[in-house]
Amino acid sequence: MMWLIFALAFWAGAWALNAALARSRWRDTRVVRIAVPVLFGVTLLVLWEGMVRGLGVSPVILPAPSVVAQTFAASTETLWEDFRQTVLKGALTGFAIGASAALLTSVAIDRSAFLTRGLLPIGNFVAALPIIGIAPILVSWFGFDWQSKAAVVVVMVFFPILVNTVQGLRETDAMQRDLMRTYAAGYWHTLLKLRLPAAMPFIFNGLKIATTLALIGAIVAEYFGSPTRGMGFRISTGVGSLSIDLVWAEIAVAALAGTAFYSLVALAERAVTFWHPSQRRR
Amino acid sequence: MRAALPVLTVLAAILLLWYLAVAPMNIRGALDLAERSGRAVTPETPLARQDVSVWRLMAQNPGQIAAAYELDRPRLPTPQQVGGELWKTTGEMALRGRAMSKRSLIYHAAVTLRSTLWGFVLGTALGILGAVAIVYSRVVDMSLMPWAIISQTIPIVALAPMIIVLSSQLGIEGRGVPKAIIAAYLCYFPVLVGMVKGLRAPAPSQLDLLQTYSASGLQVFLKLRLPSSVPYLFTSLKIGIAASLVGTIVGELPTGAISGLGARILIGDQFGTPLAIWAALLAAALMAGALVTLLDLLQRITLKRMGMQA
Amino acid sequence: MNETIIDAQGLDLTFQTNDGPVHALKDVSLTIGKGDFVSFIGPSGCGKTTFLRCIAGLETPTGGSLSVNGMTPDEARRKRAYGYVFQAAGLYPWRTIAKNVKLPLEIMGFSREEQERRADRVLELVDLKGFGAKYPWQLSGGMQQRASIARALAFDAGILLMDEPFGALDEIVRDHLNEQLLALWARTEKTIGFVTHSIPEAVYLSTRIVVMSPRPGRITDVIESPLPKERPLDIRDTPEFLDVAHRVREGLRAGHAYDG
Amino acid sequence: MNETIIDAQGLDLTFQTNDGPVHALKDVSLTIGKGDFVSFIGPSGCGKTTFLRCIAGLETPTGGSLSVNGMTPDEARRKRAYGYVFQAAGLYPWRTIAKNVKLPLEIMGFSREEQERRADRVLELVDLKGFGAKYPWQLSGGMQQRASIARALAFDAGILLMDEPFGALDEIVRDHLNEQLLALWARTEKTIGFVTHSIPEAVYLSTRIVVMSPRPGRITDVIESPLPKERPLDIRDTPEFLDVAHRVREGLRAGHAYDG
Amino acid sequence: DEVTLQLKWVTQAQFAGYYVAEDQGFYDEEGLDVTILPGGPDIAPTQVIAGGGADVVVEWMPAALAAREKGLPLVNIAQPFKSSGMMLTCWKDAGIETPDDLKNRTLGVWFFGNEFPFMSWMSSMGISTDGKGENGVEVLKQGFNVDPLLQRQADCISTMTYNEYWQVIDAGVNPDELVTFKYEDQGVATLEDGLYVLEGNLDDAAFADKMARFVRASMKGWKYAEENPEEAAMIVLDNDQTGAQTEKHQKRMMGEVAKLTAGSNGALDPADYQRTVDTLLAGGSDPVITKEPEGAWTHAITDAALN
Ligand SMILES: Nc1ncnc2c1ncn2[C@@H]1O[C@H](COP(=O)(O)OP(=O)(O)OP(=O)(O)O)[C@@H](O)[C@H]1O
Ligand SMILES: Nc1ncnc2c1ncn2[C@@H]1O[C@H](COP(=O)(O)OP(=O)(O)OP(=O)(O)O)[C@@H](O)[C@H]1O
Ligand SMILES: Cc1ncc(C[n+]2csc(CCO)c2C)c(N)n1
Ligand SMILES: [Mg+2]
Ligand SMILES: [Mg+2]
Repeated sequence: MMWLIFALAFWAGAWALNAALARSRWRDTRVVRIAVPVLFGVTLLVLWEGMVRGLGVSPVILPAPSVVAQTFAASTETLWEDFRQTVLKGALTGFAIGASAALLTSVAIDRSAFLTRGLLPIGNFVAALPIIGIAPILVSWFGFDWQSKAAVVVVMVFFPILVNTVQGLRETDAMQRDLMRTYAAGYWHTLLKLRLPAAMPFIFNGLKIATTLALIGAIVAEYFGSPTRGMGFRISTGVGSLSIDLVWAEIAVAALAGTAFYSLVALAERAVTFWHPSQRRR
Repeated sequence: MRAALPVLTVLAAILLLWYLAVAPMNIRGALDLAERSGRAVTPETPLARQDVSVWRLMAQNPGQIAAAYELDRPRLPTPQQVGGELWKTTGEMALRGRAMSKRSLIYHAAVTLRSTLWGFVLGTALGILGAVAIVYSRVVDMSLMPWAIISQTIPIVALAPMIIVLSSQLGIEGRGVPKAIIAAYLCYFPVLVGMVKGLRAPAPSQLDLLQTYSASGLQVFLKLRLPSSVPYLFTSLKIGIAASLVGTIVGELPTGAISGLGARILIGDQFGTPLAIWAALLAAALMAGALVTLLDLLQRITLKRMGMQA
Repeated sequence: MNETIIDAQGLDLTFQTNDGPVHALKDVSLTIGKGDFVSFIGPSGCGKTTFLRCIAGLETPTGGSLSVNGMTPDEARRKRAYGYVFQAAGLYPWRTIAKNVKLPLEIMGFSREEQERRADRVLELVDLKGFGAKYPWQLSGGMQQRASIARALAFDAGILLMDEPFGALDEIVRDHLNEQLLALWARTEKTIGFVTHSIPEAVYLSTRIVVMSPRPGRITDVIESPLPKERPLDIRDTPEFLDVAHRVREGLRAGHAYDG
Repeated sequence: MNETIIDAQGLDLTFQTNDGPVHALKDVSLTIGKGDFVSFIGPSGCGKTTFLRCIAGLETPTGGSLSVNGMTPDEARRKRAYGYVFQAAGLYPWRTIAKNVKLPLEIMGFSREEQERRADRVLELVDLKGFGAKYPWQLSGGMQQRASIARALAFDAGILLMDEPFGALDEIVRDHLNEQLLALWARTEKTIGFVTHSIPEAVYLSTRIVVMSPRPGRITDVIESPLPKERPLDIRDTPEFLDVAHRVREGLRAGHAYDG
Repeated sequence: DEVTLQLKWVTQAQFAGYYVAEDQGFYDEEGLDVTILPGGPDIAPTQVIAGGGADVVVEWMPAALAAREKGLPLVNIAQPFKSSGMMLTCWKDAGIETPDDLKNRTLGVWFFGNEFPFMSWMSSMGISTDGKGENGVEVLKQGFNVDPLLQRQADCISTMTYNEYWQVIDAGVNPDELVTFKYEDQGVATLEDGLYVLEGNLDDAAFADKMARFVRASMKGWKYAEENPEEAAMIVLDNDQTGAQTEKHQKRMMGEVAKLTAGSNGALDPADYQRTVDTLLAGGSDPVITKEPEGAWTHAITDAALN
């Protein structure tokens, strides 16, 4: 009970502090911008810890964050092995292949207005499909190791990136294209100097969507068969053998990896599209 | 309509490629079968065939290529086979008045649809409420927004089994609820982002205008922020419903759902009946298409009614 | 001079921005009487908009005193003392023209019939009778801007504040709207504050022209117009007109070193 | 008259749109000689932009004949015979000002040093020395527009086509740029086609003013300016200037019934 | 009285006894209202019962004992399955004849708590599962189908005598192309499909009585199913919500399952229990359980049920 009360009190306090920070003079400083969400996250953890302890929740149902942290620290080797298998080999390889394929395809079909008009609606349609369902098929085609996971990721990330890129390549306004015509610029000049740079915000939009898809794809595919390592493997066997703390440790790794991956892409976006109004700080 | 011809052409090309891929994909299976039924194939044993490329196999056994298009358990079924299976489990059953039998994909689609819609409603409600909170409160904006993004990097499949257990712990019966929760988890994010954008869409001068009337906060919301967010809302609803369907199907894969399209995919996998997987996938695709099209239609009608050109 | 409506004394306003403070208004003193038509002219960034927004209670001065109808600007705003017209028409695309005009009336809680009556009246006033059921995008830019003026007139405030209302329109449409605005002003006897970039427009419309200059934003000249209240468009070719225009241009030139 | 640079005879252009054909240009005939500064003025939709685009080879007339430097407009475009300045500056936001100016030079394959040299020169010409490393959004609207003029000047085409280049700027900045443009024209002796909505601007700048009118777009008047080549800003208060301005206004008024 | 039963896997003849008892009204006769929850690939019965989602679960003993060591006090109250149906099915043409030939091969294994018998077997033979080698095997986490064998991604896969084996046969493979190693024959059989409840609940006399009636009715169902396999299979089919099961397959499965339940009256044979525990303890460096469990089973319920 003490725990519960403490957690609730902590929550109230942290929220009040956050509210004060958000109203304060320093609210636009980098420190506060980071501190506020971090404090919020910490509050969630404390609340979770307090609930689990206060209500005496069984650890095979929901372990406390402190327990998860211990397990995390104790099983770094396993976690690293799984991370390499699922994220580095499965997700990243698939992402790289899928993204390059999508970029090349968009540039290729972009030359033909006919193809673009035909492929864009289909691409949009496919991007909205639950593609994840093909995981069992691809596992049976490409085997149990990371190749099949990468294949799932390739298919999943391909269409969002394709659609966004094609859209982006068409996004230059008429005046900018006319300007190139007044210089009698050829296809490649127009592509490299105008259309690709102008498409970058769109391309990155696609890439950002794809990052989260990549991780989900790689993990789900492991449910349909895998070697005896990988995050999906560990999560599913962990649930089966009631090592729920290890499962949460894997989830933490997934969230960290996903966030890091996303941030990396977002950072690259900032560097490449610094000029876009949405990226400019006033 | 201008897009009809190109789309059809591209579709035809895809179908053609699909047909062409069937032979190399299935030739091994066809040869195994032929060998068992005593016909002569080269090389003679499966083990020996293992190291020969499919192209060689096709060249050496031209007579068996046709068989690759008629396997019971193909690695890659022909479009016809998939269509046939889909018809057998939907139209044909409906004609026999057994549309809602458990063997009918219509029944399973309905199960999936129900969870999808519940998840969609739940996720949309959450997304809109969250967006309102974010737009109106700086603290919520600063503390919630980063976590909303991080929440999407967590692979929900991992949470699926736990969601079942936790929801049964909380006294929620029925397997539909966890699925709907997962669906809502995926659906709320695009709605949240779209609505935040939409509610912030009014230009400062538009807000100032209402200030000059000394309008109340509620009036500003109802007369300006809400209407100007409608186009954004629909755009994100279309993404949201697709995400919701993905969530439901993902939820049906490992949460031991026993009915629904995701469960059909899983069961098709467990029993090694690829046709069932493909048919369920096709049904899911059709459903996604129908749902998004429906929302698109709704968007056109609403925007037209509101006087904003679609 | 007539009864004082707006009275600014030693007004100061400094914005705090990421790049340091911006001194948008410095020691601005001005009184505007009832029924005056006062134009504000000056290069970009000289604080015309900021001053108008101060009067409207949308911006709070950091120094000096300002009263509107004898109240603070914020009280005046709450009392709905003025109508404000922005540079872009800013009509809501999801409302018909009539519904746009009724927007302030809805907010201020007028009865339905009263809304109807007033919308009809002001739409007629700006020559838009019969367009009430149209949506904004079905109208030309000039018509949209007139609708936005109708919206500001609908609730019959004594003061009309206009921030470059015709800036986005072409010269010919502009001429026409200027003529109409002048007629409207003559008929209603409103007090008008009007921001513009155009010298002929300022001279043609105003009883007084306030010339401002930037960095920091301040008033450099106030020119009383000797023109009669009746002003056909042709007046712009008369020597009196040209003389005033010349003085305004001189004022502008004196007020700042060019660095656009 | 000098050597003919642009020669249009009986030009016709009809756009096919969803709402049926739009007759944008009808029987337009005009010759422009070397070193002329020709302004096009007329209400919105009268075909000013369309005519300029025809000259630039960006639009293909549906009738009549048009030659530029004795070639078809398309040939002239491929030979990079002209620089074109659009209404919006249209600088690429991902390039610095200097890189923007070098864009046509890169495409035309100039050497790196030559690019450097020319960029420096034209940036100086438009008073933007020292701003080469800035990005467009870090500059004011007037500076951006000057950069876009520099970009059009960089490759030294004999013809400069400008479509309302100063339309988005305020009158004061505009005055200044007009002055600079005039000086530039005097120095370089380019042939200039200039679209504007502003009567004073047209009169101040041009050797010839082409008045157009819409539906269908056609030329209704061509006014030769008696003003000398040397034109201080003050010239706008002289009777000669006002006389030309008056003629232009009359031409405009005659050309169309108001319906904004 | 209400009873919720969590199955280990999807609705199939493996659980015929329970469906028959429900269908034939045996549960009603005992005054029970039984809800049967089908399982699935990621349903861990142990976790479901821990979360309060079921009163009693069907589980394999290795998983149950492992959970017990993890702090979830599961107790076996009845054991309808006498023998194990688990086996390893291999291609003969791959050159596999004896268990020793398994070395340096790729083997498909079920995880999710079903890997324990395999792990024990391998460690009892001194084979490492960390990868191919002189004395090691490559282990794949096998999915839910037999494709890895058919497509030769694995040399052997795990199968149940009553289910996956027949899927291989249905795919057109001749039984004489295959070699099978039954865990029973290898002496490493562990008990499958027992009924487990939470230890704490048994202290409640009402609950114990409810379970006794449940077990009595369930065993009646099992015996009925053994005697009327065709009818039992049809009952299972009626209860299948996936609509994916076929009559032919379920009838055949019922026949095979009957062989495993034969010889059990529901009471756990302590000797079988001991053999299972010994197998699990013998797990070499990484045994499934580390110490002899205590109180992991009881005859109290079956005694009450069968007398
Ligand atoms: N909200 C604000 N925050 C910071 N600085 C501001 C703000 N509003 C205006 N400024 C600055 O104050 C100065 C005066 O701006 P203001 O908009 O009043 O000029 P203006 O005369 O209306 O110019 P324009 O003719 O371009 O409309 C400018 O330097 C401007 O950048
Ligand atoms: N690409 C096009 N397709 C169809 N109609 C066009 C196109 N371009 C211009 N028009 C039409 O041709 C007519 C002339 O247009 P144009 O842009 O040349 O006018 P303008 O004189 O430049 O007007 P503004 O002053 O508004 O720029 C207008 O009615 C316009 O709607
Ligand atoms: C992920 C997963 N893989 C395999 C099994 C194994 N399993 C246990 S009982 C049973 C029935 C036999 O048909 C099977 C296949 C499982 N439960 N979960
Ligand atoms: Mg302003
Ligand atoms: Mg134009």
